[in-house]
Amino acid sequence: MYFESLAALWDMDGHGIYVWLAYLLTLCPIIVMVWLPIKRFRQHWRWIEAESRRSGIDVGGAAGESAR
Amino acid sequence: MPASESNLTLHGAFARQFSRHARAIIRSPAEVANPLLFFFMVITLFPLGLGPDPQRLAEMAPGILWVVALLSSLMVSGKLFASDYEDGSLEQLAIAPFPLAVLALGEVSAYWLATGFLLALASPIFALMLGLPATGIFTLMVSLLLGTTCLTLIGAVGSALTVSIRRGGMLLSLLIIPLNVPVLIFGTTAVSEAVMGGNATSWLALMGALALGSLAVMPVAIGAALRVSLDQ
Amino acid sequence: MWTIIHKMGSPPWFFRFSGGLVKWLLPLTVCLLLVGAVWGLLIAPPDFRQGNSYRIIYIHVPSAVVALAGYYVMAFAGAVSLVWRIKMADVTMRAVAPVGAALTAIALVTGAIWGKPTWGTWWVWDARITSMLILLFLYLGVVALFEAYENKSAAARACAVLTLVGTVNIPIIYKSVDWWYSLHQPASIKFTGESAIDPSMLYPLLLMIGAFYCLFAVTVLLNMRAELAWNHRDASWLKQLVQGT
Amino acid sequence: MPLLTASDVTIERGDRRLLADVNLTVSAGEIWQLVGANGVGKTSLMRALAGLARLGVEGQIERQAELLYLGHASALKPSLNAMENLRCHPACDVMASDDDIERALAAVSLAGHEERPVGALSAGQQRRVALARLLVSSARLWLLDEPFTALDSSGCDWLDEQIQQHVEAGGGLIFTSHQPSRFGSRQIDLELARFAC
Repeated sequence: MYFESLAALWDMDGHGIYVWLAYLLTLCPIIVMVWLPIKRFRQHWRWIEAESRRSGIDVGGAAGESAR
Repeated sequence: MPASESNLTLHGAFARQFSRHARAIIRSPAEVANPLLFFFMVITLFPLGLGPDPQRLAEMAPGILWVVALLSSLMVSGKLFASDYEDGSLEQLAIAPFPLAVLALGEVSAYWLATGFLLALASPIFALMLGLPATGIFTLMVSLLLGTTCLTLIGAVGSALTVSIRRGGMLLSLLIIPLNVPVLIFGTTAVSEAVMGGNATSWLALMGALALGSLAVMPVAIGAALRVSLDQ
Repeated sequence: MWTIIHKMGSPPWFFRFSGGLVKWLLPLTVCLLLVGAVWGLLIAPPDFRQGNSYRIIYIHVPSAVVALAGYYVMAFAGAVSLVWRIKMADVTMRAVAPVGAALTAIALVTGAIWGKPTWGTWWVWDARITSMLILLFLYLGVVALFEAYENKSAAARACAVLTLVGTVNIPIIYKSVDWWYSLHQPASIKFTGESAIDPSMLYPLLLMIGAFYCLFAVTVLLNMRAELAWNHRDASWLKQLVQGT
Repeated sequence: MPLLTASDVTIERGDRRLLADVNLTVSAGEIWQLVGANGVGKTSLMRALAGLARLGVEGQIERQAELLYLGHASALKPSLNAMENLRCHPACDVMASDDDIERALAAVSLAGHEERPVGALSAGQQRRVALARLLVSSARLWLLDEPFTALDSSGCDWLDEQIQQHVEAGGGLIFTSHQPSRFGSRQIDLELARFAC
């Protein structure tokens, strides 16, 4: 570990604010980039589940039109 | 009975498409005057904004002239295919027994003559307004001639992509401004090199290469983009 | 080879294949990012000239590299969609555009933050940063064009044309911005110079670049799966899959 | 020798399927009329047959002859006069001479209007200028979408006559119209081809 103590790690000889800010502003978009499609996928998955349970028999064509 | 066997060659179709649009543009002089007026008005804004000090204006003249040239080509290319799309002649263009790229190029070159070429001819007036030293004026005209070719072609690709979208104007500038950056850089550098007495020919050669490259590549993209817009 | 492309092109096969892939790729990406960040932040030595602010390189350079690679991935998908009319290529293109735009934005933000301690200003018109900014506009142009079309398959073809034209222009843009920068600025320290990086800094950087490539792949696959789930919501193969599990 | 062969053509609009498995072969001397209510997909099929629409269109469409397509829009530049519009019409595959064009305009009884800008003509007259193209082009396959709209009775008779002559001279034609079939044209009722949805 290059830094002696946690305080030194946080301060990084004065540059800490920039480094940690940069890493934070990278971490947040990455979390959103990964989490958003998973949420959308689950939404669609649950919608299909509800759709097939509700309709039971296979309703052809544009059943999903209303939900677009 | 059909008049006669098809006797139309490719360059005949190109010339026909060119003359069709040249006539349409001549018939509506506003189409020609607008970009020049726009250029004229925006050029007068800069001294108001930056102060009348001639020395400072002269130093920034190449950049100002080229940025305004880019903006005026942006304004014009929005209307390039719009009228053809509405009156249905774009459909006919796509069905014509000739490559769409060549016919579209005929149309775009008519537009270039009416906008880019005239801009290059009129540019000495605007250069003198900003106090651009005389050594740079000739280079400015040549760089504008080559540059507006690229700008019009890239603008045509943007126009072809957004012609079927209702309010495509704003989107058009977002699409093509990044693509126009190299032309702006080369043009401005060529003129400022000429003003400083350096050799501008290398930069003009680069612009010539860019212009020829665009002439070769862009019509194909325009043709593909027009087919996509017609496919709505 | 041809059967691979054919299989890749069929949504049911790709849906199952990407499901399995994401299961192990996502955890791998997370741990790669963690190891790379810890290595870059804690273990690697600071740069003797720039001090600790140099540690931002471990996120700035990878995001810039992958963002540019992402544009070429999008162009390739566009070409496949234009030439072979494979629907999966349209879905790929639509999935890559926002990810690429986000990575370019990350590269710009981290570059700006890095510029503050090094040059004292938040925004510096360095060649690399300016080219990144133009790449961001190219990405935003593709995303905006896609949203502007109602008919989504026509949108995909329009974006394919735009991306291919953009790909032809990117090298020219990068070169012209470099010349523009070197002309107006005496060659001060090159921002992310190709100067030989000391191995103790090079390995974490390479690891982070690998991590960002995995991140790119995972987010694109996730986007594609979400898109496929919606596009094929009425398809029987998907309903069986949903009822099956 | 067929002029146009379309085999199991399916047309989708958005994710709704408009038409399914349309089969059609137009050979020389045949007149086809597409019949169906509004919105059944007549224009979409015509555009697909003309090669304008490829998205959402499956199936094989081959055109073995030069094509003349007349859509709802008459493809005329309002600022140009009738002569110029016909001389440099984008899709016309023939470099027509001026007296060919004059004869064509006279045939559609627009004799005095050659020099006036097309924008100044009435909708019916503009439609006639567009139809005058039929006389100037050497295309053997005609695709006319609603050619009879905005035409008065004399215009319709003239168009019938042109269609007869074209077919006798070995041309082929598909057209859409709401008026009942005027001559022995074979009909495709698109209602049958509509996908039950």
